[in-house]
Amino acid sequence: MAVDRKAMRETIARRAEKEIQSGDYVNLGIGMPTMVANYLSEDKQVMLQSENGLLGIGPYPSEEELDPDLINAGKETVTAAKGAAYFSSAESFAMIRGEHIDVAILGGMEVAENGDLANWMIPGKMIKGMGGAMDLVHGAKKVIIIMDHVSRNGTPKIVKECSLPLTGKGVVDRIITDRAVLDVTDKGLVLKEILDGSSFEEIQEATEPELIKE
Amino acid sequence: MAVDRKAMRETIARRAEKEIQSGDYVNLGIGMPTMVANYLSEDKQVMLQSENGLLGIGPYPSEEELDPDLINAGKETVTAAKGAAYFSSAESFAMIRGEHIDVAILGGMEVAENGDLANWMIPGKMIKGMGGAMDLVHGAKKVIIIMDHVSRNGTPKIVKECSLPLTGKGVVDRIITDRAVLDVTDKGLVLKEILDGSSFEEIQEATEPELIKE
Amino acid sequence: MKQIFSSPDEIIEGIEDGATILVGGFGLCGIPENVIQALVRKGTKHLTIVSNNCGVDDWGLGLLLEKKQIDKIYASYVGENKEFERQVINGELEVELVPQGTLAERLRAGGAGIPAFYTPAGVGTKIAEGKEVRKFDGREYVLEQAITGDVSIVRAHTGDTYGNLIYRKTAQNFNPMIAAAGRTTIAEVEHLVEAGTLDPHHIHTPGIYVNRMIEAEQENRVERRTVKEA
Amino acid sequence: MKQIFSSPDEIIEGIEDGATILVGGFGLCGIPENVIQALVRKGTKHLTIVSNNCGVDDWGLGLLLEKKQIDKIYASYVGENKEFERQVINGELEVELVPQGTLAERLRAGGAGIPAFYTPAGVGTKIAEGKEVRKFDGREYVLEQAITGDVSIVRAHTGDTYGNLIYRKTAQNFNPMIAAAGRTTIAEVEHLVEAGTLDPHHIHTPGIYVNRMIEAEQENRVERRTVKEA
Repeated sequence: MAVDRKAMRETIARRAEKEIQSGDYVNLGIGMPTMVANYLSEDKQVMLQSENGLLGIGPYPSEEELDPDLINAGKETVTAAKGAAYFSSAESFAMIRGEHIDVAILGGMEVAENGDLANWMIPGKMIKGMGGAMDLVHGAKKVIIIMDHVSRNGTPKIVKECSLPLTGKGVVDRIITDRAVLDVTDKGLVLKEILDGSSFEEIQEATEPELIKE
Repeated sequence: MAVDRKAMRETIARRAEKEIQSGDYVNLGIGMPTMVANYLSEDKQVMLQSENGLLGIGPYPSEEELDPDLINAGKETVTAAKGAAYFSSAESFAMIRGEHIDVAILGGMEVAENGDLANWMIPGKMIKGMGGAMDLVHGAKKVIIIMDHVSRNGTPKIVKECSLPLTGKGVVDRIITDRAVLDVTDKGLVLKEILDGSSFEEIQEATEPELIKE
Repeated sequence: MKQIFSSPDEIIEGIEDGATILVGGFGLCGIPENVIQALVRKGTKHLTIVSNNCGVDDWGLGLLLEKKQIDKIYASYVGENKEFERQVINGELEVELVPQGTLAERLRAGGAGIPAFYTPAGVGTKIAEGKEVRKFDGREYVLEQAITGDVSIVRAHTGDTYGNLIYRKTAQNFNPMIAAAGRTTIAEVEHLVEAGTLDPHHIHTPGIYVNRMIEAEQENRVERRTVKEA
Repeated sequence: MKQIFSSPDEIIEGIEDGATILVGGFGLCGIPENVIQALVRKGTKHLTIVSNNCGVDDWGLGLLLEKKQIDKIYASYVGENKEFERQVINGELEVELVPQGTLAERLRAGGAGIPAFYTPAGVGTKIAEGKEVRKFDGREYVLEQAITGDVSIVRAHTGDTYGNLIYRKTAQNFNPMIAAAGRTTIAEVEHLVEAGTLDPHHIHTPGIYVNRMIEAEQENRVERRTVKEA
């Protein structure tokens, strides 16, 4: 059975959108997290931050609006939303590090049951750099990781201990996958929601650490 | 003989003005140092910095120009010069601490032969605070202290060791008094100029540490 | 949208006795005068105040002093105020003097999630006593820690309904750092406008730092009136 | 008045082989493209470059890479560039990856006379290896040091003859911190105007940080052209 990856990503993005409250300041990571913006309810007043120096990311521009001086942290051309502000990258990370961002939604390679996150390098593969991820995971009030529940070869990405180099230690609050929503707590990983109709046991099967029933 | 204090201050301010080159960024302390601006040659292009957050202090305002939102570090109403910029006090002291100010001209209570400066408190008297002085003495590329050569009761203010609490250790480059110009060097205090027609010996008499002839 | 208040007495709701309050302004320039007066009216006590100065005897933070609402103050210069002197001498008021650049940077650090930094200011003086001094590249620096507050009160010239602030001339001073360093930030603005009307290039304090806003008329007192000779 | 140049080849005079150069921009946005090209033409070698990214294969700092003029680079993300990868694998290029916020803050510290500061970013990761880790209020932070350079090269939208700079939209990015962190700062501006014509409230980089200026037309390439579906 071919997995419909596009549908999986949409499931994750739609579920992640629910983490955002009206009035929140939100940073969406590069890649799948950027998609969450497409599903943002119009009832919510949300300001998206871009770590290069913009508070208030708007939609992608039309051909006429396209401006090389206006990009997001993924280097995509964007527009500025109503009430936006431009500033330097130092101010941008002051904002992040100073815990002014309510929610950061980032991608993940591995998350450990204690909240450790690995999402920036695979030894042996070319290092591209961590960008702003190491700052974001310590700065945002709530750090949500969205990723596939298991890797392409079926091994768990939610693990007892990360095997990949860490982005941050004990930084993840919540994990949203195509199959489930899990919270990192002092007692361990709590399975909050099942998104694909599986049983608790089936989710446990695909997850390395022992899960706690909500 | 009554000392003409006004003339003394003018002598000092006029001599201090010569320390400023065209193109310099200059911070003038509160009190007598502020007077130096009155003697600035029009041939020099100089930007005066005010540590509350202004680069480019202009002259005092007319009655019509007077603006409560535009003051200098001494809290006097001022104007902004051509090409001025406003910024926060954090930016202002980044500019100072980061050694971007060419010359700071400050008042002094005592200067020691090693360049120690005391100019902010007298034990037993009410403490008013150091304001920006402790930042300025470490930040400016050249720190010039202007003061009377001796105290009102005739004791030297240029001393072997400061008796008053320090503003900064080894921070003074040059001292300009009503009587002389002295440089702090690795070898000791060098008498560079005599301003009042005294002999070397007469200046030495009024100065605690041993002076070196230029 | 931010919480917009019309009464300074309501905007200070929740500020408890014993709170640490960071207050913008330099001398009497750019101070949130209406919110300060609301605190005076309410009589909130045992305050710790962080502000570059402490007003004058009959204006600004001097009004809080007069009613003995302040237990401790962090400032760089407090020489404008007779009541201040009296309370310090009588041991009614504790004062911690901080070099002005260090105060600005400690507040910036507080808002920016930097717990501590090194600075040359104060090395070899009373200010460095009891603090770590460390050499970098052969030069000595003192370790200074961030300052944060329960509440920040700032004053801006223009604010929009998303909390974006623009300061006017040197009334900017400590306000931007203080806006970022408080857990709750109250902005008193001279002009409140709709979000979307300000140029995003001109904003000094992005709205993310601001929680509550009030539009209020300013008396804008001048501390040292100096004019050129006619 | 600042030194105003008309030729990018002349404005880079004095930049020696082995220099440390700080370069503004984020991706290809807000990069001083004409001054970079002058360095390529001159062939200055053994450079240490500090910049958030390293251009793409045929533009920006990628042009310096192509001619093997860079020995070492400090950056937060370098994934856009095949030649970069090749040189790192062959040991021709040394790279030090710095978290983006830490890079921005280390550069700010460099310009602001702060030799070092503590940050949470990187604690418990490779980035903190060999660095001091210290607790403040029960939380761990890593000590990071300031970055300064022999030369800074920035790009602004408008500059005046006193060196005041205004950036446009997100082309601001790392430029203000880099302008302050170099011993000599070169500003490439799209529009040069007379001093006195800019509003003092709108200036992002006060002229004190700038030494040399040039007005130059920008190609302004787009790295990731994304438009909404019609």
